[in-house]
Amino acid sequence: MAQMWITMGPQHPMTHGLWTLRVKVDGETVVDTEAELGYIHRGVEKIAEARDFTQITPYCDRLCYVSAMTWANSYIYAAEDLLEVEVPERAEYVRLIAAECQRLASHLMWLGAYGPDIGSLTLMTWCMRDREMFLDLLQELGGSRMHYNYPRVGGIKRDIPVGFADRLIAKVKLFEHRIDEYEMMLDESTIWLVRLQGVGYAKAEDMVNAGVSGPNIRAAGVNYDVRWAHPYSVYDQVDWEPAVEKPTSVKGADCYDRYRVRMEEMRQSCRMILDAIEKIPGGKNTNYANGDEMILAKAPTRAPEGASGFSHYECTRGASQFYIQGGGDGRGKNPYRLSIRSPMFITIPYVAKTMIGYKVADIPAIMGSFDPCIGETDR
Amino acid sequence: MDDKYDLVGFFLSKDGLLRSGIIGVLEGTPLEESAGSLSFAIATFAVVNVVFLMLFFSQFAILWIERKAVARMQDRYGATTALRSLWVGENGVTAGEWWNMLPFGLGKPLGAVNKWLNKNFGNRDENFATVDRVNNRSWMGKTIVPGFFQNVADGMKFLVKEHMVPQRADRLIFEVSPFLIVSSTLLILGMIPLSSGIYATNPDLSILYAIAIFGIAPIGVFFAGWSSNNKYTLIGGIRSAAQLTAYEIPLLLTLLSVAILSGTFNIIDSIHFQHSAGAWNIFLMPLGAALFLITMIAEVERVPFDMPEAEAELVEGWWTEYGGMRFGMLFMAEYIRTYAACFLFTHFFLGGWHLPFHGTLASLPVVGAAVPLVPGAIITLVKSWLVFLIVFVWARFALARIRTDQILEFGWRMLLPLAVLQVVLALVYRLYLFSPDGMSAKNDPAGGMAWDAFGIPYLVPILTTLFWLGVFFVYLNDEDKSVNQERMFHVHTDKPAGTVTPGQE
Amino acid sequence: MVGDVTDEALKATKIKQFLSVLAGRYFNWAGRKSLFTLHLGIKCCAIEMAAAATPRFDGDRFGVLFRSSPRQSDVLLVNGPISKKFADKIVRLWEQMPEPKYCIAMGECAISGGPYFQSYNILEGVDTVIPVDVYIPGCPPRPEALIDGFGLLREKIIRIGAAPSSGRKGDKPIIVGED
Amino acid sequence: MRITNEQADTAAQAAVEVITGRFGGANVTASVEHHANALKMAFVRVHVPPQHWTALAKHLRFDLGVNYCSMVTGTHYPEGGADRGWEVVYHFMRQPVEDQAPHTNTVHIAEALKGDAIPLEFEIVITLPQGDTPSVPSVQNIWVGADWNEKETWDLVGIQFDGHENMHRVLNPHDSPDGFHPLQKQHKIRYHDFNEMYDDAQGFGRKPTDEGRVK
Repeated sequence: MAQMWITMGPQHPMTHGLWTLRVKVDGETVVDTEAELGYIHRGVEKIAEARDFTQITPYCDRLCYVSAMTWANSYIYAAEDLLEVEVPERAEYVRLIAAECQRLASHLMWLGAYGPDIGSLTLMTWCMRDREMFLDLLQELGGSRMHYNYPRVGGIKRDIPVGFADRLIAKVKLFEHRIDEYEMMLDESTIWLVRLQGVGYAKAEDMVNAGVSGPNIRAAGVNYDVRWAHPYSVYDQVDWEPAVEKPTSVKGADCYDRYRVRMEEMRQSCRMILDAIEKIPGGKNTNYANGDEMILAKAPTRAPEGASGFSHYECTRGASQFYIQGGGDGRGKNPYRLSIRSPMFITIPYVAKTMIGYKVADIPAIMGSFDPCIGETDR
Repeated sequence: MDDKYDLVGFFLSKDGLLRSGIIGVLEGTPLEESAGSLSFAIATFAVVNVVFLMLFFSQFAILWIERKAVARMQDRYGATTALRSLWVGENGVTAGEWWNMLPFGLGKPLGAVNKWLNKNFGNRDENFATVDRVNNRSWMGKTIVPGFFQNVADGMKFLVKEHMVPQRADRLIFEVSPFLIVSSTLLILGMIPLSSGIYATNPDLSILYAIAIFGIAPIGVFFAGWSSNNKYTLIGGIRSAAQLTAYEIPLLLTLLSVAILSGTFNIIDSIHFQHSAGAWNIFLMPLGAALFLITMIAEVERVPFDMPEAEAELVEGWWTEYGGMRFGMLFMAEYIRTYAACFLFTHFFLGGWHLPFHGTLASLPVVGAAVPLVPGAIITLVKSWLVFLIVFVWARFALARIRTDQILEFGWRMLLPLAVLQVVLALVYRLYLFSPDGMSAKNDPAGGMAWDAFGIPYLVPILTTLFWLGVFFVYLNDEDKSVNQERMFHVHTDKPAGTVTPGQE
Repeated sequence: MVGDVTDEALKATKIKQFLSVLAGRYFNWAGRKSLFTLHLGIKCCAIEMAAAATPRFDGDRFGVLFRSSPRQSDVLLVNGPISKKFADKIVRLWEQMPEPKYCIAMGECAISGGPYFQSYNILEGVDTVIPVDVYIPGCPPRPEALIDGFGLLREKIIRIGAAPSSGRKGDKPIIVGED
Repeated sequence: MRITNEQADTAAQAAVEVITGRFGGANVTASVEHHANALKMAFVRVHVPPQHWTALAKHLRFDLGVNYCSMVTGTHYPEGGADRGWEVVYHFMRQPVEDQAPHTNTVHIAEALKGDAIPLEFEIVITLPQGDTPSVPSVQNIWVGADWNEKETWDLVGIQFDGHENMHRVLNPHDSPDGFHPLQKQHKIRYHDFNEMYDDAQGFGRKPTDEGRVK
C-alpha cells in the first residue's frame, strides 16, 4: 500500500500543547515519525540573564503550566546552591507539601487529558474536578490558581495559613478514596485495558540512555527516583517509597504500566503529605510572620563570577535540572547564564520513535502516556 | 393491539372529515371522477408531513437529553440557555427598539409584546444588575427546561455560517455527499411508526427497507472523507467503510432472526406479534437485543465505536473539513440515525407502543379501561428516549474508544458467529417452542399465551432471560485479576513487542 | 435579469428588510448563544481554558463548546504567546474559520507578549497578526474571567449584529486560497 | 531513605581516582566538589580539553557506568580572555538500572548501595578558546540523550558539535539567519538595546517555516 506523511499539529488534540508530529503511515500502521518542536520557544534563558534571582522565579513557574510549584522549587534549589544558603527545616517541609500537592494536581491533569486521548470524556471532567481541590490548597499558599511564585531563595514567601493543615488532610483523605474510584472505573473496563496493554513498549535501558526520566522509567522497573538518589529537601524524613511498576514477561513498559505507576505515585504523594504535615517543625497550626527565620533564611543577592549552582529535581514528568552560572549584570545580581534541562524535551523525540510499528489510533495513547508538557519543552 | 389514536385512519378513511370534505367539494366538478384519488393524495401528504414533523421535532428532546444527562454524569450542570436573553439581551445590552425598523408599523405589536416580556421577565431592578447578570439565562433562577434551546441556538447559528470549500477538494462530491447522508437518513424516519395508527408509510417489507436505507449513508461518508482532500478525513472515511461493512452483516442477521421469530418483515406486524404472542422479543432473544444494540452503536458511530471520527488522532474524523450548515446537517443526521436506532430497538424488542405487562394491566378492573386510552405514540417516544439515555448516552460517556483493528476483530470474530447462533435459536424457538394456538386475536388487549411450555405460562421467555442473565454474570465475574499478572491483550505488529529499539532501525 | 426583477420586487415590498430585522434578531441570538471555540492549547491559559469546561466552572452552561476543527469553530481563543514559528500557523487557523468569527486574546502573552515581551522569539501580542475582539487580562486569567470574556463577546455580538450581511455576493461560497 | 553524604563522598572519590589515574597526564583534572545548599551532596567535576573529550566520554560510559546524559550547557564569554571564550558544561548522572526479571521488583535500599551502583552526578567542563566557530566533539553516538541536547546547544548558543549527524534547529524557526544564536552575548534582549536581529520583530514578511520540508 502507498505510504503517506501525515502532519499532526501544531493544532491537534493529540499534541497536548503546541508541537508537530509528522507520521508516515502505511495504511493504519506507523512506519516513521519525526518530531518538530519550538512553537512556543520563548527564550526564558535569555530573559533570565536580565533578571535578578528573585525575579526569575515567576518565569520558572511558567515553564510548565501544569506543575508550576515543582519547577519553581527546582530553580530555587539551584539558586541556593549558587548563593550558598541553608534553608530552615520548616520551609523545606512546606516546600515538600506544596510540591507533592502540585504533583497530585499535575498527575490528575495528566489523567484527565489522557481520558479524551483514549476516548473517555468523563474521565477528563472528573479529574479536573478533583484537581480543583489541590489548586485551592495551593492557592492558599501562593495566592493564585496556577502560578504561585511561592518559594524564595532561602525559604518560602509566606507560611501555611492557620487551618490549612486540616483542610489539607481532609482533602487528601478524600482523594485517596477518589483514586480507588478511578481505578474502579478504568482498571475494570476491558476497553481501557485493550487500548493500553501491549501498546507503546519502551525498554528500560533504552529509555535511560535516551534521557527519559521520572515516572516513565519507573514504569519499566527502574528503581530510580531523584528524591532518594540525588536527595534534596526532607524526603528522607517522611514516610514513602518510590512507585515502581513490576515488569511483565515482556521487558519494558507499556502504556498501562505508565498509567499504573502514576496512579501509584499519587498514592505515595498522599502518604507523604499526610506524614509531612504531622511532622512539620513548629507545628502545623502555627503561622509565622512573613520573613520569620523559621521560614526564610537570609540570603545574599549577588553571586560571584565563577560560582555555579546546579539542582536535580524530581518534577512531575521526570528529572528537571537547572544550571546557573553567577556573575552576570549588576555585579553578579543577575545570573550570567541560566540553563534549563527539561525532561520532556528529551522524551518527546524518543517517544516519537517509540510509536513506530503501532497503529495510528495508538499515537495519542502512547504520546499521552508519557505526559508531554510543551511549556517546559520549548522554554 | 391497535392504538386507539388512529391518525392514518382519520386522514385516509373515506368517511373521514378530510376526504369526505374534499369529495364533497369536488362533487359536480370535472374532477369528480378522480375525487377519490385526489383526496387520497392530499390526505397522504398531510399524514406524511404530520408524522414526519412529529418525529423530527421530537428529536430535539434527545439532543437535550444527551446534553443534560452527560452533564450530570460529569458532575456538571449542563446547558442552561433559555429564550429569555432573546428579549432581555446580554448583560443589559439590548438591540434597541428593533421593532420600529419593520415596515408599515408591523412591528408595533411585537414591540408591545417585547416590552411586556421585558417588564415582567426582564431584569427586576437595576440595583440587582449583578444578580441578574449571573441569572441571565433564567427568570430569577428558574427555567422550565434549562438548556433546551441551546441546541436550537446551535442549529440556527450554523445557518448563518460561511460556506467554505477547501481549494483542492473535489467540489462536486464535497457538496453532494452531505445531502446523500442527510437525505438517506431522513428516509429512515419515513419507515418508523409511532404507533399502529401514526406512521408515514407501511410497506410489507419495511424492516428490509429500513436496513437498506441505513446502508446508504456509509457511501456518503466515504465520499465525504475522500473528496475533502485531507488525510484525516480520508482515513476517517476508510475506517467508516470498513467498520460499517463489518457490522452491517451481524445487524442484518439479527433482524433476520426478529423476522423469523415474528414471521413477518413488517415492523408494525412484528409489534402486533409481540403482543399477540404474549412476550416481547427482548425476553425471547436477549442475545439478539444485545447484538442489535452493539451493532447499532457501531452503525451510528458513537463511542466506543466512533473510530471514523476519533477526535484524539483524526481531529474530527471524516467531517473535519465541513463547516457551517453542512456540518450542522451532518451533525443532525448523526442524531437522527441514533434516534432511528432507538426507535427500531423499541419496536423490535420492546414491544413498540405496548405498555409493560399490557395484558395484565388490561385485565385489571379500573385500570384496564384506562390502558387503551394512553396514546401509543407517547409510549413509543418515552421508550425510545429511555433507550437512548440508558444505552447510547451511558455507553458514550462511560466507555473509552477501541481501536480499528480491535473493532473489526470484534465484529467479524465475535458478533458474526453470535448473530448466526441467534438466527438458529430463533428458528428453534419458532419451530419447536411456539404454539400458534396461544396467539390472541389482534385487538385483544389481554395478549396471548403462545410461549407457554408444559402448561406453565411464559415459561419460555422466563427461562431464556434467566439463562442469558446467567451467562452474562458468569462472563462478568470470570476474571481473577490477582492471578492474571500477564498482559491480557497484546498488539500484533509486524515485529514482536519489545524487540524494536527506537531510533536504531 | 430575473434576479434583478426579484430584487426590485423584494425592495418594493420591504420583505427583505422585514425578514432581515426579524430573522436577524433570532440569528443574532443564536450566534451569541452558541460559541464553539477552537480547541487550541498554546500555553498556561490553555489549562484554564480546559478548567472552564469542567465541573466547577462549566462553560457548557453558556453554550461554550470546544471543537477541534477550525471549520466548525466560531471563536479563536488565543491562550498563549505567539512565537515567530507559530505566527503564520495561527493566521492560517484564523483563515480556516468561517465567518462570522471572533477572536479572544486570553492572558497577558496573547495581549502584549506578557512576561516574554522582551524575548527574541515572541510577538508582542496576537493582535499584531489577527484582529482581536475581546482581551482578557490575567496571567493566567481565572476561568471566571474567561466566562466573563465570553459574556463581553456576546455584548459585542449584539452590538454589531450577527445577521447575514446584505453585502454578501450571491450564494457563491468563498473558496480558501482563491483570490 | 536516601543516599547518604558519606556514600556520595566515597563514590565520588572513587570516580575521581579512576579518572585521574587514567587521564591524569592529559591535562584532565578531576575533583570532588560539594553542592552549597542544604544537603551538601558530593559530585565529580572534571575539566577536560576538547581533544580528550571523546576518550573520556567513552570511559565514563563504558567503564564508570554513567548511563544518563542530563544536560548540555553552552556559555559565551566574550570578555573571558583569549583561552576562555566559550565553555561547554555536560551534566551526567549515573543511575542504577537493573534488567528486572519478569514479575519482580527490586526495591533499592539506598543506604545499602555500594560501588558503581551508587547514583552519582558528573559535571564535565570543556573550556574553548575565543573564536567564531567553537567546536567540541559530539557524544551523540555514546549517549542517545545527548542528541537533542547538543542540537539545542548549537541552536541557542552556537557551539558546533563535530560529528553530530542531522544537526538542525530545534527551538528557533528553521528560517533563522545563519549564525543567529540568541544566547550569544552580543545579542541583547528587546527594549534593552536595539539590535539588528530584531529588525523583523513581529515576524512579518517571512515564508512558512516548513517550506520545502513538508512531505
